[in-house]
Amino acid sequence: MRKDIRIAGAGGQGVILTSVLLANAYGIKEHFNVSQTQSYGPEARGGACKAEVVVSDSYIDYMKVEKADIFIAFNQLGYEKYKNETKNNGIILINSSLVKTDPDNNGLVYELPATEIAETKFKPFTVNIIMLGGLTKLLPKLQYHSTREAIKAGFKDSAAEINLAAFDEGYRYIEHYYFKQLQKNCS
Amino acid sequence: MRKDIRIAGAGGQGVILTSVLLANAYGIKEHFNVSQTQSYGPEARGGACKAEVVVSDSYIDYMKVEKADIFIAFNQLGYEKYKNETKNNGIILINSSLVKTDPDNNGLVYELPATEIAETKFKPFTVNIIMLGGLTKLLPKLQYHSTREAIKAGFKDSAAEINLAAFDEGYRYIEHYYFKQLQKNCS
Amino acid sequence: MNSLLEKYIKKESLPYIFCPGCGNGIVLNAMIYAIEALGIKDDTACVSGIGCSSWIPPYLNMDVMHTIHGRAIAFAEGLKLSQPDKNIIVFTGDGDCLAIGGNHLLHAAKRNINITVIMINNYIYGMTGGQKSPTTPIDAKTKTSPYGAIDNPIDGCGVAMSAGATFCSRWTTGHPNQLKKAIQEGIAHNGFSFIEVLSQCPVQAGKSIFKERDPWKIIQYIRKNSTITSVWEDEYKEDKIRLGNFKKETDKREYCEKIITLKKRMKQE
Amino acid sequence: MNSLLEKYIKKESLPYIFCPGCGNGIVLNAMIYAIEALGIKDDTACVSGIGCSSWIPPYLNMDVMHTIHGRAIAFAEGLKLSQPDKNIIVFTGDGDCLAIGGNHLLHAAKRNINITVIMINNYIYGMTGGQKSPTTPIDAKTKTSPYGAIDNPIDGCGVAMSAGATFCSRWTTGHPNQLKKAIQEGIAHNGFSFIEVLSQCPVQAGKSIFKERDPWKIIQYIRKNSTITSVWEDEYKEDKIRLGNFKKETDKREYCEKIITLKKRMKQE
Amino acid sequence: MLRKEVTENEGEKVIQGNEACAEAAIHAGCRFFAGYPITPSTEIIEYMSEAIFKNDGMFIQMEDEISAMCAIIGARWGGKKSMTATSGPGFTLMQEALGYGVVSETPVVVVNVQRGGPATGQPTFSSQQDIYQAKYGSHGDYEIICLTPSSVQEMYDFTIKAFNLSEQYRTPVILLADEIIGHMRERVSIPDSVEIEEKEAIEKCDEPFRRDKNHVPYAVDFFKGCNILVEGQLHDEKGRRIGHLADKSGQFIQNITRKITDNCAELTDIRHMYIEDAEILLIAYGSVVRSAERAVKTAREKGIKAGLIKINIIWPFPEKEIFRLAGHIKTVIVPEMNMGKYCREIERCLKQSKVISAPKLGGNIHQPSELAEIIEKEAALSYE
Amino acid sequence: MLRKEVTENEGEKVIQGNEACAEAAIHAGCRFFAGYPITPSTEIIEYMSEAIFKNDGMFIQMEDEISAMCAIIGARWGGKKSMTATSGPGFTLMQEALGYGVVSETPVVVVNVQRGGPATGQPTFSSQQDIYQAKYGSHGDYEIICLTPSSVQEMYDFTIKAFNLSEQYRTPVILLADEIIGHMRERVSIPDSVEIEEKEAIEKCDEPFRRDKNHVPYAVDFFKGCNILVEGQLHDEKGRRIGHLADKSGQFIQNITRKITDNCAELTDIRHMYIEDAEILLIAYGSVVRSAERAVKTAREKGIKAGLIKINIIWPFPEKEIFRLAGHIKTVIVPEMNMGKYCREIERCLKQSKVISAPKLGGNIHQPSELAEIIEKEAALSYE
Amino acid sequence: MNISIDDNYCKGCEICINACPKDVFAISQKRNKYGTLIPCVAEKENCIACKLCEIMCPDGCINVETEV
Amino acid sequence: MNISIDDNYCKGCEICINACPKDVFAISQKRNKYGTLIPCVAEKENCIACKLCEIMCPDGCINVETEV
Ligand SMILES: Cc1ncc(C[n+]2csc(CCOP(=O)(O)OP(=O)(O)O)c2C)c(N)n1
Ligand SMILES: Cc1ncc(C[n+]2csc(CCOP(=O)(O)OP(=O)(O)O)c2C)c(N)n1
Ligand code: SF4
Ligand code: SF4
Ligand code: SF4
Ligand code: SF4
Ligand code: SF4
Ligand code: SF4
Ligand SMILES: [Mg+2]
Ligand SMILES: [Mg+2]
Repeated sequence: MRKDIRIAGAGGQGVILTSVLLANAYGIKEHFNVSQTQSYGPEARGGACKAEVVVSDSYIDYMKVEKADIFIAFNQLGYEKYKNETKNNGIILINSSLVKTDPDNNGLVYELPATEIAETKFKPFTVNIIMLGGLTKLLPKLQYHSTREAIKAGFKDSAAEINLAAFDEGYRYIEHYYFKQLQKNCS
Repeated sequence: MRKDIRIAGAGGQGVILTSVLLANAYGIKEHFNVSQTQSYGPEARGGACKAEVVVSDSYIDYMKVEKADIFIAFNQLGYEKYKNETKNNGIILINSSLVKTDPDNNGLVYELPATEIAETKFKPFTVNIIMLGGLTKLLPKLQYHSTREAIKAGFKDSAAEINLAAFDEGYRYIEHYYFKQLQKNCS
Repeated sequence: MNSLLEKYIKKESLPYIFCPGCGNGIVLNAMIYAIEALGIKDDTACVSGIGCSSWIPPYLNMDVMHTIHGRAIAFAEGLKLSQPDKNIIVFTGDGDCLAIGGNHLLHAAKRNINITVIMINNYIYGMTGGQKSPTTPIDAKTKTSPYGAIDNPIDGCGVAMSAGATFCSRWTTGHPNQLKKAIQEGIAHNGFSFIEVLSQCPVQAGKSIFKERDPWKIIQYIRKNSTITSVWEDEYKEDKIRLGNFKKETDKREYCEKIITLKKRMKQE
Repeated sequence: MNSLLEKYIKKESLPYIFCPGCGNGIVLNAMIYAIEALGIKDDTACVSGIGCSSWIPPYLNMDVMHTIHGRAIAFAEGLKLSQPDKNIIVFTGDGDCLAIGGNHLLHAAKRNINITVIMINNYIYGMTGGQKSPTTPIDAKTKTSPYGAIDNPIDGCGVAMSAGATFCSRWTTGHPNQLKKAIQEGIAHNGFSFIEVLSQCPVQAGKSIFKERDPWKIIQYIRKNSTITSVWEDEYKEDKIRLGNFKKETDKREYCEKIITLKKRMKQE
Repeated sequence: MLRKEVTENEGEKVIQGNEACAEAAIHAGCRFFAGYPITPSTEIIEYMSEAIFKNDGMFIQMEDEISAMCAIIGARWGGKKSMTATSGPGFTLMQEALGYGVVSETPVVVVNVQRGGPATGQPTFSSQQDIYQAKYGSHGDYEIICLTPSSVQEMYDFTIKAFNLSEQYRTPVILLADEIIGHMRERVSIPDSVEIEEKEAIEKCDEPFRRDKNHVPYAVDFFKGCNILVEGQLHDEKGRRIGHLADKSGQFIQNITRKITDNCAELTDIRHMYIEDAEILLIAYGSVVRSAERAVKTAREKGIKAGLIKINIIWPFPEKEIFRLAGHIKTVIVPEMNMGKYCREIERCLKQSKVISAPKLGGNIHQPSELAEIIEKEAALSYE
Repeated sequence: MLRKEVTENEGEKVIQGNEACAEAAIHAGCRFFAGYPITPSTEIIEYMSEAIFKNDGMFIQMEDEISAMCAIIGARWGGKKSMTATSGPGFTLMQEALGYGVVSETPVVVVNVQRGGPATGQPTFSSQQDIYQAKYGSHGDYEIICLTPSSVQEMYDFTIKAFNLSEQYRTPVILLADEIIGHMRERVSIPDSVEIEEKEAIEKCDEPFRRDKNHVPYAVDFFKGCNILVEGQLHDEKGRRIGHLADKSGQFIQNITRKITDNCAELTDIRHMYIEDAEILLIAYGSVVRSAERAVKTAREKGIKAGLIKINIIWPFPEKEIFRLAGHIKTVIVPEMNMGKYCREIERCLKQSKVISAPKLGGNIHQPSELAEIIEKEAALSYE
Repeated sequence: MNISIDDNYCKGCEICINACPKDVFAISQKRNKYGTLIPCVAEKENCIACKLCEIMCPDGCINVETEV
Repeated sequence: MNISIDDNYCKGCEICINACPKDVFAISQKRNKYGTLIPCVAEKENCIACKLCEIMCPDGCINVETEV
């Protein structure tokens, strides 16, 4: 099994951190091989931002993502840039507060209004962790607890708390949405 | 015609200056091709010193001297180092105040007690110009006046005067000695 | 958009790469106002090294060299010597100017060559992400001083003046008008001018030095921590940072001028 | 041969490459006397850059690094940090230390790291044959200032002290005993020590600066041109060069010591 | 002599390449680090500024890269294993002192995490543009040992190896990583213990630079009674200059180059894949290996007999081994994140083969599909 | 555009190579010199410190070689032709700014009078050890133009040419001399006038870095209303950074390399001797040419069909022309005053030939007899 | 007289809000294309045309037109 | 007590002659192997054993033995 995951957004949205937590969750907690990479803007700041995580139960050769199995878009710009670099049967998770999807989309689209949730229920900076929650729900072979552990390890006490709550919110939102989807499909 | 000339001595004895004046005399005044080279000691000062002048009426390819046609030794050390690097029929001019020659010498040896002459008749620093005087007498296709011109061009007025006198002394010494030699050979 | 900037800034390159609230934009404004006041836009070139602060000139609608880390002053000296009538302004950071570039500052100041150096001191290496700089306060925990910085910070103005700078000022981004004036005077001064600007880097210095991310609060903190004086005393003991126009020495001859005099003398001879 | 030198000098490397009457040998003597007085030969290493003056250490029967031009202080800092208990002495010239190496002097002084820098100032680049150095007097006609030097010379002691050196002296080769004492004190001082020696280069500086080739006369000239003072004033106006032990500041903590304290603190935590 | 050094084994971790390098340095015995921050190597100096104090070492942030390189050489003579890390512009500035390290035969490790050049170039993008600079960047004749990791695990392993080789051959060793490897996070396993080279420094030795039969001089440190003269001029066994003696100088250059070239076999570190029956061969090093691996697998899946040689130590150039493995192969493709540099060596070595340079400029690594395409094209040609 | 510049013709003189270089620089229009003294190039800075003021130019002795290199780039943008001169260690220090000169496409001339290396090496002896450094000394991908004079006359002529090429291609050009040529005095003839390249700087140009079909950008100077942005990051026609755009960045590298490699034919400057029927060929550059000439003549006297190729511009490597002239020749000997460097290129180029490296280490030039011996040995072999 | 804030370049640093001696600017809910919350001109009538806001805005967004 | 000048290393700079407060040294006609004229100890009896000559000789040639 090899899964190619790509996250795109703007610098400052926590794209890279999300990918790192994901890599830790898979790599340390689930004992998979992982390769996490990113592309920065001009030196330290601003502009578009992209991170990739490859997860595999065997050796990972190419460490970057050509066509993604799972694509997460934090903002519209990121979505536009990579929407066509996703596999036909791929999964797309968008921050629906900021992203409008194309009708002729490749993959299965999951919507999570992370900015809205963050700004209403938590703090603006939790957007990425909310997205990570939703993502955890969607991803194969990744336990809820594994990502939580990675978050705990990644933040200091006080920050961990709010982030874990935000994570749960995202996770549950997708859980709910996902079931809704299923129901919709059934009806 | 190509003549390979080598001058050896100690740093500070004016070896390089002698070679430069010689190159100027041949190159500018006599319109020959010349290549003048030197080897320095460690950066700027001290130790053994060697200069070479190649003179030719045609293009000079190799600019250094393998076996010398004319070898000038300012001191014993220089003499020892290069005495065997002279052609069999070569000419050797020594500063006989400081150099003792081998009996089994290759070339024809001319002796000029330059240090003695300098210290008694001129100033210690004129040793090299006295040697240059003798050398001018010995060298082919080099007019007395050409070297004098080169000396005039190379020194400021006051210094030129004493050096020209020293030059003459060296020139005349060899002129005289040379005839003596001829006489000796004849007898 | 600020209407004066329309004239001076390459709009197509905007927005600046600076983080929100970064002080570099304020210094840029002050410099533009100064150039405009002097009316010397076409006779002025800007040179910078590498660092966030060195990204100020590339936005200008002027002749600009964005060079390599620490060497802006050396490039500027060559440019100045080749065009002694033009004004050359250097933008540099505390790292660019005082770490890797310290020797060039020393020698340009010693020569008293007529260039204007504007050093933006944000107490940190901003561009590379928050490492200790030569001006980082003692004990500050930066990315390369996780246990607190142990070395004594350098005072750029002190070094520049002791090396021979004949004009020297220090202001903060909270003093934009004084800064503008100082730049204006520095450019007009015929000799080596050094102008230090204490500036906020809300992202990197904010994290490690000020423990405060709000740019305004940092500006206020820096202001409060400083005092305006008119004279520079070497044996200064107060714990506030001195601001002001410290030095303007007009009797030392400028470097290019000396060469030009020399050449004139040669021609006469 | 000087009997003390038998112990300290690699006889097989003699004679020195220095020209007759060069001051470097006198500085070497003074340093050997100082080391002997302190009894620290085996706990001391010498580091030098490139230049005639940097050829002093290679003759020593001690651990020596003869490095690259201008960087001796940087090598010395690494060596010192790896062996904080040892004494590190740097030999450098006015070109090595103040031209290409100026920034390392600045930063080592700022750090107040315990190394002893002995800068032999002969007012010229001796090794490369007589070009202008940062200390060449104004108007001096050297090989690279044929019309007279135009830039203001740097005062090494001034720069070192303003950068943070906590020990500073200046003597001449005509003051061998004072020099020896200063070196001895400089080594003993726990902090960055800078000792400048005004020295005769009868060959190159003799030609271009002093118009005098007799080493003794140059020594006398330098002596006459100087005055011994006990305090350094920044606004010094006399036209004589100041000699003396200018500074010895003991309340600033030394760099290695600070790190060691830090590490101790870490272990306790 | 190799000594087992127990690491504080934390088993498996997900870390950045730069972190892996720094951690390995500590495990390899590095106790002095001097550096100056520069993208994309900065995480190494940041890690070291914390870790080395915890391991009773010394850290200093210098005023520039020149002084950082000088400081690590100084510290090594003080007896501490030393390292610095930098990228493009900083690596360029280190070259003079690096040359001094070579001539003075100082064992130190220099890490260059390559970014796009020249000049400021592309600070946050990757490249393999500095491979020749690593070999020829300083003036004069010399040889260098240079390792090119292609994973975070190798960032760890090769750093250990770099230290060992530098001690073994008493020469600076270059770890030539690139932005991708430096910034990538992967799962790595830190071994319980690592083998580290530690030569006991000789005491009271009169000729500290005497050589063994491999042209390698003694292990010596300051303050052990040897009266060492560390010299940047060409020198004899005692460190005394011999620059004015042509024969001895020539001999010296021979010694410092031959200690590496004569031991080239031992310094050859090559892995290969599907090489037995390969008809089309890729030769790669550093991060690009990863694209090449995938491309070769893809080609195999399509029935093309593709193979791969992965070079772990690019300098000294493993001429013999490459020739032995690939001398008979008709088509060789050399993908590199530069304008086609290493392929010049390959071309010289594999005179009989068609050597195809597959350069990739602009800062991104080759996509496997790009390489697969080249392989397929060549395969099609050979079937024509 | 070439313009005739009248020299103050002093006809024939006996001068040093370094002096000839400096004098030629003045004649070529050099009006700014920044430098730092170093053996064996010091006579150039010394000459310039006097001569350039007489010619209404500017001279500055900088605090080091780094700043000297920066200053000449700065001055060139001020519109003055500029030069610096150095040797080994100084050349190494100039590499970062030299890379900046390449990326910013600044026409300047850098003279390296080679001495023995590495490190302090052999300061007063000669070498050709820096030929690869001249090409690869700075980080990143680039190409350079590099000339190797072999006489004092060529020191003069090639300096003129170096300035012209730098203006023509808008790139730093390296004059790679060596201690022998730099310090040697020969009779040279200074022509009445020299042709010098002078492009009129464009005024009020919006895209100062737009290129012609040869990939060469416009001639532009500061203070002509162009609002130039001189940039060390990869950049577009306006100077704006494009490092984050992979395609454009790749294109930029292509541009700055292809303006040299695509024009390689025009940049080829080769002389040859006895090549028509040669069976054994010497390929040489710089001072060693002089030994090679004599050796070839000696061989011819002995009836051996020896020939010589003399390379005046070593970079870009004149691959095609060497192959055209020598592709068929069985035995090629490459004498160099280094450990055998250029011969690597020759080997790659002349795959069919037996390429023999004839290195000479230690600081002295090959004696013609040494080379003659190698030629004779090879001749004997081929008659077997 | 007119005070304008350029949406295109504003980064929402709020320096203008703090710097203005007359509290002319205020936080708004308006986002620009980057999603940044940009301030608004709340009390234009209080403006004394000191133009501190212009020189203090690090992104050059503010224009205070006085001459009409 | 004994004052010696080492022929091997003396470069004839005459600093000793000038530096000695008691004029113990003098110019001689003796040359060493490099041809340098080296000074001689002319007035040993005047020596006050200040050892200035030792520290001032740049080539370390002079030895003043006082303890016998
Ligand atoms: C030779 C070299 N070394 C290091 C760097 C990396 N670097 C870029 S900017 C910078 C520090 C900038 O600090 P400062 O000058 O204070 O500017 P700021 O970003 O804080 O405005 C460094 C170390 C480089 N580009 N070149
Ligand atoms: C990088 C570099 N640049 C230049 C030189 C040439 N060089 C050798 S010594 C020297 C100057 C030495 O002057 P100083 O330090 O005053 O020593 P002195 O010879 O006068 O004692 C120079 C420029 C060098 N060796 N390395
Ligand atoms: S990192 Fe700091 S200095 Fe750099 S742009 Fe951001 S705020 Fe400004
Ligand atoms: S050149 Fe000057 S400094 Fe150098 S050894 Fe000679 S006298 Fe001494
Ligand atoms: S100061 Fe400028 S950038 Fe900051 S919030 Fe106000 S208008 Fe926006
Ligand atoms: S001009 Fe002055 S008062 Fe008016 S809005 Fe700007 S800062 Fe406020
Ligand atoms: S001082 Fe020393 S070197 Fe000089 S003359 Fe006297 S003994 Fe000789
Ligand atoms: S010890 Fe003093 S008095 Fe005696 S010879 Fe030496 S300098 Fe003269
Ligand atoms: Mg800063
Ligand atoms: Mg000096």
